[in-house]
Amino acid sequence: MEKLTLRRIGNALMLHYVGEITLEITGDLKRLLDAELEGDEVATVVIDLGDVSFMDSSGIGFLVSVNTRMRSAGRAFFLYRLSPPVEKTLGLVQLLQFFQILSDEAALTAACGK
Amino acid sequence: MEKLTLRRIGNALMLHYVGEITLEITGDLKRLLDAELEGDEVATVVIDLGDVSFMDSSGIGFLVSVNTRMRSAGRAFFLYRLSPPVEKTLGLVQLLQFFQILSDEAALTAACGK
Amino acid sequence: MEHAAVKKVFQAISHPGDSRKLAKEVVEYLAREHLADPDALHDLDIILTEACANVCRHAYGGAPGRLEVRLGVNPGRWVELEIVDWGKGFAGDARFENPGPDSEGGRGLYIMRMLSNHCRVDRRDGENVVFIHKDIGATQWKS
Amino acid sequence: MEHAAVKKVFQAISHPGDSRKLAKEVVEYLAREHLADPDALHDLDIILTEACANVCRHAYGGAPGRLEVRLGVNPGRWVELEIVDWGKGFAGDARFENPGPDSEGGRGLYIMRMLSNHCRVDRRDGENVVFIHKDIGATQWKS
Ligand SMILES: Nc1ncnc2c1ncn2[C@@H]1O[C@H](COP(=O)(O)OP(=O)(O)O)[C@@H](O)[C@H]1O
Ligand SMILES: Nc1ncnc2c1ncn2[C@@H]1O[C@H](COP(=O)(O)OP(=O)(O)O)[C@@H](O)[C@H]1O
Repeated sequence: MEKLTLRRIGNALMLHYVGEITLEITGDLKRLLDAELEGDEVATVVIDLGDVSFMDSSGIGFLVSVNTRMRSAGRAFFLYRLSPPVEKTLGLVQLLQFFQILSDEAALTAACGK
Repeated sequence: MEKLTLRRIGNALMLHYVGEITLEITGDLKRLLDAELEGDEVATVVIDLGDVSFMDSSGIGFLVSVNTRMRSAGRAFFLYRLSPPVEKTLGLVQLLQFFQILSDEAALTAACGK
Repeated sequence: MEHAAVKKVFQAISHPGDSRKLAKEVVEYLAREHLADPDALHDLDIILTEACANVCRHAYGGAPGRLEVRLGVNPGRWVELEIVDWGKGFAGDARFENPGPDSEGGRGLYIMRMLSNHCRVDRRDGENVVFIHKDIGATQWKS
Repeated sequence: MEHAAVKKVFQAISHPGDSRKLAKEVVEYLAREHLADPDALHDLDIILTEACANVCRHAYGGAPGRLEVRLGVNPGRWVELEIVDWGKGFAGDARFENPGPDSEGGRGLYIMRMLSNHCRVDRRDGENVVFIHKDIGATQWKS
């Protein structure tokens, strides 16, 4: 873990991570997000990937698991800002169309319902 | 929850919270920290209270519980930067001497073992 | 609250977030209409937050329930607060002492007592009342 | 690795952190000695990280164990990698296909195949080997 910031904006939870997302930390991230989602009424999760310097397939697995969890509960899940290495990894496995990606701050603000 | 940042510095986990620490979020904070401490080898926890605008007795309870947990596992727990309202609340219940408080960045750096 | 020139009642349901909101609402009213001193306001904020959190956690066995704050103000002299619930009521054991440093809880009533001049818990006609009287120096009021 | 002018072996124990570190060590060596192009280096970084993570997760039933990377370089032409463990070995079912978008895992071998020209898994003499051959254009090398 390098630096993780969780921020609440209305009913949205915004997760921002600075560093590499690999096997080393995906377990931690899953546990933290589970803890946070259990706590109260989070309607939307946004993960900011703009400062992720490297991501492997366990990072992809983490994103897919959050997506599944949120969708099956009728909630929203978005990615925000993809760093070039993240974009490359997601592109390789053809998931750039699968996730909902917020392209700019206006889209972010709209998604957070403010 | 307003804004929580978790940062790893060596074996130390630094928790920084911006906002009020009251009953509304102490449950969340406990769960998040439990999740993080379970994950791997955190030898030291530092909680930065410099941007806490208000703290009630459930916040005190949270700090005491982290202290007990870390101490009983032979690990270190420090507070860093007390905002005036936090200092007042901890002073009221005579806990300013009880916790180990890092007074400046040099002390913080030393506590994080770097 | 015999001599209060101003009386006002605030109500909420005791969810964790709403309890804190109710405390803030009362403090904001006081800041707007009566009190200038930030320390006095902060003291009242803590007292109210502790008392409302107690209703949230203890009065209705953890479930949400009715929560009321009755405010009395004698401008230039004092503020009185009654934090009221209709739940199970205080057991005989309401302690106003500071527990040991390792204790995770049990500091709420102690804090309310420390920040006020009188602090009392009562049960009357099905209402559980935490009564607070706080004298506030003449210079701490709005002019 | 018949024609490799440069051969080098890197070793670690397959903890999650150490597996990633081993991948980085190999990539840093290549960046220092051979390759200039950041995209080629990033591709090799992902390949190595995926293969080393697999050893960490699958080879020894989740427990740590020996992990080795054998590097062959034919400067100006290609890089070859063998990621080796001494664990339980690949079952017959090693898939190199991209799983459905909802699948949480199963993308590692697919990624390795996509980023290389040849990718193969072998078991020989108790060693489980992921073999990678990656051609690298003449302009992507250090001059
Ligand atoms: N509104 C209430 N209704 C019933 N019991 C209460 C109420 N407020 C407080 N109490 C009782 O008084 C005890 C002491 O309260 P307090 O000093 O605030 O500490 P804590 O709430 O942390 O235990 C509580 O544990 C609870 O048993
Ligand atoms: N080093 C290894 N030893 C044994 N089995 C392996 C090894 N690497 C991969 N495997 C097997 O191949 C499967 C596919 O691997 P991969 O495509 O990387 O996806 P994932 O590891 O996410 O399942 C794994 O689930 C595992 O059963």
